[in-house]
Amino acid sequence: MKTKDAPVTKAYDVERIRAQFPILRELVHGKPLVYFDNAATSQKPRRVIKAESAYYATINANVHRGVHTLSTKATEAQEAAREIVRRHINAQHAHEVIFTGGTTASLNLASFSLGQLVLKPGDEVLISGMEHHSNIVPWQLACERHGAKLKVIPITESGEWDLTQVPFSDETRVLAVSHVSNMLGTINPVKELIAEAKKRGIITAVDGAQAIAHLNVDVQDLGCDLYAFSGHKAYGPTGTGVLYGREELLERMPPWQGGGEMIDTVTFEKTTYAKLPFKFEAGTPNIAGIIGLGEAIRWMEDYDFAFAKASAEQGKSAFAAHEHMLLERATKELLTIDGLRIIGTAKEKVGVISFVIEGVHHYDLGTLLDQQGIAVRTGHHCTQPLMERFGVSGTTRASFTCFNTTEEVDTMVTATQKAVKMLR
Amino acid sequence: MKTKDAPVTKAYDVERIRAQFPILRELVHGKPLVYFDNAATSQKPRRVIKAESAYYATINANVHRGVHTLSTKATEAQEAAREIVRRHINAQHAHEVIFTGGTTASLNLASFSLGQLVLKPGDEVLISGMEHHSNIVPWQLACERHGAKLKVIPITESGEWDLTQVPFSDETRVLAVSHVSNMLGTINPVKELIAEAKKRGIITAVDGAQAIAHLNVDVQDLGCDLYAFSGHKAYGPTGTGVLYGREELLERMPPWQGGGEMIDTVTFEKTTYAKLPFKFEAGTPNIAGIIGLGEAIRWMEDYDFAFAKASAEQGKSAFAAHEHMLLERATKELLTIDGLRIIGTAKEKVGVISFVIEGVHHYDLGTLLDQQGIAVRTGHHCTQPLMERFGVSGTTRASFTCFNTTEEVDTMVTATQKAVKMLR
Amino acid sequence: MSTTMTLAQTQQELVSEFAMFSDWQDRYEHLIELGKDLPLIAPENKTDDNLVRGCQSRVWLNAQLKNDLVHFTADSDAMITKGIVALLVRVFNDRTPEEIIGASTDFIDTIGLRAHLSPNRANGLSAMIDQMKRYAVAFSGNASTA
Amino acid sequence: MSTTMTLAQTQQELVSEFAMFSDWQDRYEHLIELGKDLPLIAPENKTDDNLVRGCQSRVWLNAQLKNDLVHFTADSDAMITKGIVALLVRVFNDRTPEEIIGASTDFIDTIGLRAHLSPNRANGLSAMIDQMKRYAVAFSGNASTA
Ligand SMILES: Cc1ncc(COP(=O)(O)O)c(C=O)c1O
Ligand SMILES: Cc1ncc(COP(=O)(O)O)c(C=O)c1O
Repeated sequence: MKTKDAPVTKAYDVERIRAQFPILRELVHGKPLVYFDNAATSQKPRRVIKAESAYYATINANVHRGVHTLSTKATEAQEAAREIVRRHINAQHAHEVIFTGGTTASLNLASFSLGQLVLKPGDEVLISGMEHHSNIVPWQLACERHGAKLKVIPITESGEWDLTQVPFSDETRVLAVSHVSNMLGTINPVKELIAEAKKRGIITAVDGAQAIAHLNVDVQDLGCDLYAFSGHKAYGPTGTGVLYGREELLERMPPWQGGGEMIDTVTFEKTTYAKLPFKFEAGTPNIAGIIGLGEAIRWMEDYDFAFAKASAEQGKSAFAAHEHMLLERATKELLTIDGLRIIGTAKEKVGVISFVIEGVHHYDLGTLLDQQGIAVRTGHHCTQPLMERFGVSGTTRASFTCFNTTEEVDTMVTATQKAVKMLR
Repeated sequence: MKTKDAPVTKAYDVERIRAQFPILRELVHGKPLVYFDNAATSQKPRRVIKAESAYYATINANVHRGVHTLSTKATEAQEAAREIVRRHINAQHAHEVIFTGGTTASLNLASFSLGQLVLKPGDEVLISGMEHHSNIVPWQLACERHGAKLKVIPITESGEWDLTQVPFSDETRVLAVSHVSNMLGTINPVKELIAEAKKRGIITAVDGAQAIAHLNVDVQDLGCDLYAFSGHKAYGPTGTGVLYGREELLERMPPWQGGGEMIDTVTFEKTTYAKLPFKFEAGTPNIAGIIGLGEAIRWMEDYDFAFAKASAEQGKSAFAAHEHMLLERATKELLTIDGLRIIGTAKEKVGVISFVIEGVHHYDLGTLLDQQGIAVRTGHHCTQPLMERFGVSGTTRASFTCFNTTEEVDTMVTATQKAVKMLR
Repeated sequence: MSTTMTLAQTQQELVSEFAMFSDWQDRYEHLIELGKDLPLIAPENKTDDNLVRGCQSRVWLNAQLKNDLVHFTADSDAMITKGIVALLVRVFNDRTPEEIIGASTDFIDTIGLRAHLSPNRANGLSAMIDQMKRYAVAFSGNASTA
Repeated sequence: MSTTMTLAQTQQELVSEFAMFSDWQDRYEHLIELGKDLPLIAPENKTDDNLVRGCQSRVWLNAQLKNDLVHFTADSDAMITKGIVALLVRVFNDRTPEEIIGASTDFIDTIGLRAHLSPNRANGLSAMIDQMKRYAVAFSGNASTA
């Protein structure tokens, strides 16, 4: 596959990237796979797949409690991954990195524990109108348990927070918002909103599920108290996730799950908890997955930064620049289709494009694109309130990653035109 | 490695089993690995490792919401694993099988949700004195939240439930006990106790973490309402687990985690939940892990039942018989060591042997066994109350699996003798 | 005309119809065409109660017992889904409850629409089949042939 | 005698001592021997406060400032752990807080006891080193040389 016309990718060798993803050799309905569902889950480079199998084939053992060599090696490998994550998101301490099963688990931990710590009847939790269900429902449940109320930042027509209408109040205890919207692609001004919240003494949690593979996330720079993301959306294994938390806050937060690993002493009368991060990591962790996640981040750093250095814009993520180029091309070309409307036209976006076409149902479009080898996501994208905001029942969403090409974008546009013709 | 003297294993080709575990080629301190820490986590046969990498290399996609081919294939593979689990534990419906991150997560789900459903001030939860912390702490936390009390079945000197002293009362709402003890090896008479509990209208939950790889678990025969286990202790991947629940009870239980996948409709005012099993599966599951778990169970069934058929005792698990033979040999030989005391001398045991040696600290012994290539577990085994019951600060535990040999048992005994000599 | 055929014959007829198409485009165009023949559900029956759960597109399905035969009407907001419903209705319509309950649905696989049968919640095909069979079960007590 | 050596010299001495042993058995026997030279903690100081957290075996560690030097006493219920504590005490004992704070502990790796340094919570070696350095930090304000 050759990218005929890609000025920005001059120093960016997309073929070299593609070669590392075994799944890209697959055919779908006899056609080469065009994978544009990266926001749902990312594909895995060979290095990540190998890191997991190598773990099982050579050092597999349960961590932290064993005296024997395998247990020591498994523990060291897992803790090395924690340090990789710490460095990647620039946390101050490795023990501020808590491993979970995914963003959803991270946000459930956060909402459960913060609920116990700070929520009282009449208090408020502030989220935004573009949140994923995983950053809505856990807070709803916490509010129900503690008699608190959910408040919502309204969304503008372009798919951005309406910063003139942020319902901060004296009762606001927690602000929980997404860094990047999975449905709109909007990159939100979290740093600014966090600064405002901090002035008011509000605890801040960020859902970084859609940011981690596309932006340089620096938790200290953002100033957030908590930051959640999933490994599987950042080239890592399924069943892995992270909740970063500021040490001082984590120390005060009560544990969520009880069990092995998270305790110091247990009697039937009273249990005391282990120190960070173990207090929040009950049970045997997803050891292989965590090691795979560490490798995924190293892979990203190796390739992303390598290209960044070779590119003109020193320091900027090469992946992000490439994805942005694909987004611009897709936006321009899709808009030539009659009756097509893009939902999410924010100024700052990652490579995510959601659209509806007059008279064409997203399920039909998704099905016919699949017949042409193209994987897009259709439906409500786990953001039903946002669907309602824009008066649609669902959209078709294409989300780009480092290995996608301009040719693939063109293929999708042509395939969409063909589908529309069949469906009208 | 040859087993010189193993009458029971006549039809049991241990070498054929060993050949399937890549890790058994590893050397530890220059000696062949003797892995006797199977109760902490099991090693993985090649088929399981390959199932995970093949998933990533060919069909990786997010499940359940995608129209495209990869998503359909990933969903089918995951749901096929659910059906494999259902059949293996003889649940009535596949939707009674809920995937979690492990036994600990399963028990936290159970205790949180049951707490909300049935626990009121003054109520009681009944556990046993040999529970793992993962089957103590979650119930303690639930009791705290709802003003209920934890009651404990005492343990006899041989490491069995004292059935004459089960503190059932009119306030007992939940019975939560382990099928097999991780520290003692005791196989508990769960079926009998469940029958008694059911007569009293008590909800029953079983911690099957140590049973699933060793017994033929039949949830309908046991009559339990809930049954929890981990994939990683049954030849499957880390980060996987199951909570089986009877349909009628699961329908009544409120959800635990909120997020994507577990909802039907979400508005900021009100959320309605999806049907089973999705109500309890918030967020992207550990798709690769679940597929690996399905393969692990199929592997177990293929080999275990194949051998069982070839063996004299038709229908009995061949793995269990082999492990029992190793247990008997280890018990006999270890007892020749001066001052050695076995903790856990129940009549019915899986292949787990815990012991203390007068004047020898378990940490020292574990370290010196490791120097000789032998992996055992030492310490409190996440059962601190049980340690107290037996007046010890920790034990050394060897736990056997299908691929261990009598020769390895002999090696451990000799190595223990050598260590004791050095330490006295 | 097709009502004079047995359920199995109708399935066979559909298999033959689809066998004529060698590429996906013709197959899906035909499916969309079929959707236009679907006996539409009366607007007043397009209620939430008649919505089939588990579809990414919305599907309404209604059934009535007429002369001991189950008569289906339906609709969908997506054209492909509508075509699939039409397929099913063509096979199941005006059959006895027993015929419907006992029917295999392997022909969907043969036709090349298996993906729509997957346990994937984006697709509602299995939910639809379940719903049709549930109607048949509900009627089987009432039908005089039962 | 060893107190006249610098901290680095003591480490070097230990490295040489252990280099003589080619097999694990001799190495561990020597470690156990070393444990017998450990300046034992006074029974009244064997308190929970002086327990080093994070060890599978129990380790008590106490420190006092004498003539601007940090004097350690300790004990453990496990012989190998006691040997390891003895190693550390031999290196760190009767040094200034600054020497202790600045000391590298690479020699443990060289000696072949790296496994005991792992982040594995069964092993308490890193916890012990942390504790010794914490004592030194606490004293560094008080020492007249500071
Ligand atoms: C913005 C956002 N938040 C949360 C989630 C939930 O992530 P996971 O399903 O990995 O728990 C997603 C994934 O779809 C997401 O896009
Ligand atoms: C009896 C028992 N219950 C629960 C657990 C916890 O399992 P996991 O750590 O996989 O969650 C274990 C594992 O050690 C166990 O042995």
